[in-house]
Amino acid sequence: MDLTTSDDQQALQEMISRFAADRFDIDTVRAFGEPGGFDRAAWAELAELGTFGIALPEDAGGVGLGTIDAVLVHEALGAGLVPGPLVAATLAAGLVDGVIDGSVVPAVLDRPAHGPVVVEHLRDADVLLVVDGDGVSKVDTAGLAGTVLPHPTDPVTPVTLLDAVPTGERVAGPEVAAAWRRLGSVLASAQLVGLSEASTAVAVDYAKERQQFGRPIGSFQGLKHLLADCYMRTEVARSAVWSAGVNIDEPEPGDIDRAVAAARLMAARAATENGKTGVQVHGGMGFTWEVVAHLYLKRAWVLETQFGNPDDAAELVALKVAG
Amino acid sequence: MDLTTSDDQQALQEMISRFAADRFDIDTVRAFGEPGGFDRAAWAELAELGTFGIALPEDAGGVGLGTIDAVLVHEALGAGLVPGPLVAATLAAGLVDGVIDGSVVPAVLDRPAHGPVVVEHLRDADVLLVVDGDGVSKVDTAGLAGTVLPHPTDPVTPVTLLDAVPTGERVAGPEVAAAWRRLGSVLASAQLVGLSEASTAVAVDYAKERQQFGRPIGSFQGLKHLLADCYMRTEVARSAVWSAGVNIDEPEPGDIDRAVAAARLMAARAATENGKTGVQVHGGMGFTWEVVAHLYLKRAWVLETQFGNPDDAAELVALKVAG
Amino acid sequence: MHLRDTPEEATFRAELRAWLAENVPKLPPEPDHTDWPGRRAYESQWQRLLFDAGYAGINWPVEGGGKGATPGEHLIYLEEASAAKAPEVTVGFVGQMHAGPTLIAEGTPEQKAHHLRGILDGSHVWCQGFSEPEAGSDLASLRTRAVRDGDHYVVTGQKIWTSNATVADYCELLVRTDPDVPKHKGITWLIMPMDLPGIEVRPLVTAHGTAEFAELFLDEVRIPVANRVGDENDGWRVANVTLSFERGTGFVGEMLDTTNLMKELVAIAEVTPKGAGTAWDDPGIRRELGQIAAELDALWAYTKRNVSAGAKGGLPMGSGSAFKLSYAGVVQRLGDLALRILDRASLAMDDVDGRPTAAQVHGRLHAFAVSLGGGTSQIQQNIIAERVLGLPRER
Amino acid sequence: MHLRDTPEEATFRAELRAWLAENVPKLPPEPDHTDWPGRRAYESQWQRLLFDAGYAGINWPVEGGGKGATPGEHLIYLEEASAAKAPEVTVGFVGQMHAGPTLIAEGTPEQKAHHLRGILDGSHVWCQGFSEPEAGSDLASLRTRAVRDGDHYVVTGQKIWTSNATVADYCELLVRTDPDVPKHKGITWLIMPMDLPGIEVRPLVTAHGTAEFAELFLDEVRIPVANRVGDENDGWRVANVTLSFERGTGFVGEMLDTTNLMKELVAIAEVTPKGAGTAWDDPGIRRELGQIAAELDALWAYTKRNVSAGAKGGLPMGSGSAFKLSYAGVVQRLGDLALRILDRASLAMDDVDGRPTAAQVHGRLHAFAVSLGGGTSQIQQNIIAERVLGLPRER
Repeated sequence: MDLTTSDDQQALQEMISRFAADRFDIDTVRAFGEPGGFDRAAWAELAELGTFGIALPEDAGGVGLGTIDAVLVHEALGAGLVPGPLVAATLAAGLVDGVIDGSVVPAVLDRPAHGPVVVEHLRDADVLLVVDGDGVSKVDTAGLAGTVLPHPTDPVTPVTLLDAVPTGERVAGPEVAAAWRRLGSVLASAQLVGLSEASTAVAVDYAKERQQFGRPIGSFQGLKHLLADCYMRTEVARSAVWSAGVNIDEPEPGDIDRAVAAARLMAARAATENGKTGVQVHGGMGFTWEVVAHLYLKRAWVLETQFGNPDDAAELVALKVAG
Repeated sequence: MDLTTSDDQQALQEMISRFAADRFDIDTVRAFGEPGGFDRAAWAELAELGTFGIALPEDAGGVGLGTIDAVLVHEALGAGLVPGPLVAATLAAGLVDGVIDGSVVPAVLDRPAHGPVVVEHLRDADVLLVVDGDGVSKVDTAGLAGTVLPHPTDPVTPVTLLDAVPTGERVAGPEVAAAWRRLGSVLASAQLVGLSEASTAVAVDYAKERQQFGRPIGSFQGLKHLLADCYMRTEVARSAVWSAGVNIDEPEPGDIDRAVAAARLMAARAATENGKTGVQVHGGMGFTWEVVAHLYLKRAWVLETQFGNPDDAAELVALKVAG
Repeated sequence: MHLRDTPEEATFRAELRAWLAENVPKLPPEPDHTDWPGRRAYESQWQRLLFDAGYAGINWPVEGGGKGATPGEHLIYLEEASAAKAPEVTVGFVGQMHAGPTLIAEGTPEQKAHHLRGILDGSHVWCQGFSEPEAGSDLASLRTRAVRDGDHYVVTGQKIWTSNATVADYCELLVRTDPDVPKHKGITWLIMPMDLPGIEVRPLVTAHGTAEFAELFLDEVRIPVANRVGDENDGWRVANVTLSFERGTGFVGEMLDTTNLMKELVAIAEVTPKGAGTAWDDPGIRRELGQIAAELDALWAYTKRNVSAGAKGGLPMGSGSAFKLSYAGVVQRLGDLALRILDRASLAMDDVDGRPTAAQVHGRLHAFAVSLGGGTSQIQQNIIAERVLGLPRER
Repeated sequence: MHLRDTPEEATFRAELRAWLAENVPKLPPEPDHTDWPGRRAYESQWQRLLFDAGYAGINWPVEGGGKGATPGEHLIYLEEASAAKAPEVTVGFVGQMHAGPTLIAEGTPEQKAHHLRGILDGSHVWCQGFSEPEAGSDLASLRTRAVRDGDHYVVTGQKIWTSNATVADYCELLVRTDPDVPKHKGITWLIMPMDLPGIEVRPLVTAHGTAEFAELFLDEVRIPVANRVGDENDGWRVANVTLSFERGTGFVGEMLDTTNLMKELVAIAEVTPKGAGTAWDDPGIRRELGQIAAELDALWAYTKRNVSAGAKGGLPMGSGSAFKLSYAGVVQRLGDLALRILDRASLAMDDVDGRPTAAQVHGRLHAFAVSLGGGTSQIQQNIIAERVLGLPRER
């Protein structure tokens, strides 16, 4: 048993973080949300780092690492607010040509049991993968009729509304689909952990600098305790998400579905609550478009329903406990 | 519209508070919980103030005031941690001879739809009133077989477990029973408001005196914010409870059942959360039997299920909103 | 205590209800939320109708040209106006709720004569220049400087969170006239005509993505000394005179909006699939909606307590802070619950699936406007802890 | 990263499991919770079995007489011992987890020779005399005075929250030897034999209504200077050496208890009527149980992170505080949920209706032991804010 990162894993996270900071500064991130703003060159550079093939075998063009390494990468991507269909690309990299090198941009739709059919990043995608209990289907986006919604909740996550779940070409069976759902959920949860940590870091920096009543606001215990809770939530969520990632690589020690669901619950709580605290700590400025605090929260709101929402996750864990 | 207390009402509350402080000091309160500790003389003195007949007509031996005045009295009784079947006595005062002057001590049982039959204060009661949809029944406690539970949650509220709901003599019909359920719920909620306020006051006093790290702990914003939330919860709950009390006196302006349920929700939240904060503010000492903080919380835990629990209240309010 | 109307209140309510039923339908369709010129025209038209009917300045004293209604009548007015779907006061808010009452209390006869009638009949629109980016919650640490030059103040600085600025005629402005005394003691209250040279208005985009507010950049704006309200360096007191006009009704419009949002969420829950049934079939969801509705009911009751206390001689210390703290919590919980009911329909602030979902997602963001605006929740907690509970001040 | 056992860990687990299966059944029935002499006898018997099998001092270094297990093996030990329902360490806790490791690090050869073996084989029981009523969270402000008199310290003062005091042979005692220096610098660590004259032990009744702890009243207790561990006035450092032996396993027993309580609550919910079905049929209740279970799962994972980090060179700063903060929240939410499921069965801390309800009501009170004991949740928040996040200290 060892649930700590190796030196290699730390280096991997640092590489992604550095790349995100250099190539995806906040203006670049915001620009991705604009119509036509998806920067394929930047996306290809991200792919070149091995981002999407991190857990694929080397003979499939991947890096040959484990699910847990993909988890660590997505944690760093989340912290960097990196835009685009990151989860979809990681899932599709082994199945759809061109995704692994960034030349083909995928979107993914987890067929909803009911309710509206909304797909993230479909606006910018070349191909749509539909996942359901029967398998994975590939749909060419060229022929798809849908409405790009004008006011996405996260301005950097464009959302398309489809009239119905489109049918496409079956490209994988139910085992792959089940694996995608688990992996997709864990990777989105990993991004949520990254968001939790980053929004706290931004708030902490602000709290150290911002002076009110003649002292930095971070010296007031009221804010200190809010921020300490943020740290706690991040670390608890990280533990759950790492554990779920390792559990996918090593199925023996536990129930994977329970681990994936617990990870989603903890990660969604951390990212949304820390996101709110981040805005609150910034005071009025946190409510402005210009200050970045709201972007962490909005990204969290969007990711928490990707491949399973917290309510369904809580139900699943409860049923597993009752056996 | 006037939702403030009159001078007379303030005087009424002050009279009860003063009596509680003089006659029911903390040792007397604790003693009531001991077997045989129910002090009938003190109970009769409480009755002499008009406590139980406050809202009964003068020609029935009452004080002739309104439900809202009974609410104010029970708020003060709750704040004073006054022991005994206060709600039962106020309900039964107009129906059972001797209750109004304290010579007969009643207990009341709201027939549960299911689950165990537990009755507060039955150990010390002369008569048991059973309330259900059909009416009110009177049961002589002399012939009742039941177990006095050895470890009541609130040490000052003895609890008896009965094998079944006993049958007795029908003494009132369904309208009276419905009125008792509403009034019983509001009076218990009023006591919860009193507990909310009193446990906060005790914690505030402690926070002003207790020194840690060279300053009073009440100067730390962490505790300040916890205590400010207590004040907020008390005032919001008081508003709901007063409104429900007036609504019983003046049925026109609103839905009484909704008002009673909203009052229970807010009062239970205030008393339990403030009770917890009260213990927490006292630090380790709050966890000792000797310090009074835990008694407010335990009384709140016991009262919040009297004539309706918060979950059922929330359900009722929701159904009323949906119409 | 009473919840029912007094005979006078009942009469007031009946007459008002009849008048609203006759006059609200006369209005054109409401303009878009962010169409400020449209809003100004729309509200001014309504304000003129109110003025002609004697309902303008409902809570202003009669000697100021108002109706002089009791706080109870004011609350009835707000309830009935909302029920009749009369226009909410947005463009007119600063003038009617802050600037006008301040001028009545502290203005010169000339100032009153020039300004009060215009606010009442809807022809003058005001904005507020109190907040500054650097000051934040520490409002009194404002830095906008005013230097006396003959019979003018020359004002330079920056203001933020100024709503209506693009369509306002006047601004109630707080400036620093003496930087060498403790911060509360060197502030002056000025009337700034918005057409003076040196005023730049920049829209301020909020987290909603729309320009609800503006920033004011003031560069050597010359304001006549005759526009000063109260004495030089006495502006902090003057600004707080305004606040004392608040009689417990400040959040009524807000709360009505939230109550409507809650009811709409119930309707959405009733048709949104969840598990084997609808979200409304889920008792956990129902209970959470019930808890929110109960707290809104309680806050209505708290409003009535405060309004009647205000009528008797003043709001209890801390009641505004406690109200706001509770209300901020309700709005946030409502927003969180809305997300869970909407599930994937929450990914956009657009109506999806034929249901009014956009307003729910907006509501989640609006929760911050409540917990941050007008003093953060943390500031409210400090006020309660120190001024009501008497806990020692932070060192 | 790995969750599966290494080959060495697998071997360790298999051997331990077999040994536990053989030996746990040898024990007599467990004595009552508050029967301290009974507990002492029972645990000493078990500790002797462990000692003879080489499992005593599982986490102690080999040179101290311990097993020298890795933190991973220690965690396996705790997991397997719990699964086998082996006795929990209560009476032996202070000796095994605090006093023993401190003596290994800081004791003289004579002290080690006299004490370590007795702790390991269960014949010596220790208690802790650190906390004082006036000091509270500010542990270092302790006032118990020790005055040097020849080759003795004469100790007078009062200690609180001392568990096992009625059955202990020795007490690890912190005393003030220099009142004239900053508070951390005048403290000394002493071994106090509990049979010395001048020691009075008074049971301390908690909110549970039982005497889990005691208070120590010390009146001119003469403790030989030879019983000093470390230098005079260096006791604060010595006490913290003890704490650094904590390798992330401190809450494992606690957490196992809470996990069992959660599972029992699920079983209670399955047979408790609520609405039209059982409490378990209510999806809102199920979700809340699922959230609690998920957080306990996460805290298990956090424990594994910390234990493996500890094995690599030390727990990350703040991890203990974050763990405790989260855990305190879970325990409190579990208690609150239990009340809602029990409804009127929560009125007594006795089993009602043939269900194990008493433990649930006790659990609600126990939540305070977690949020108050060993540094309140507020203290943990300060530690995280200042030492991990680097926020400025309170002035």
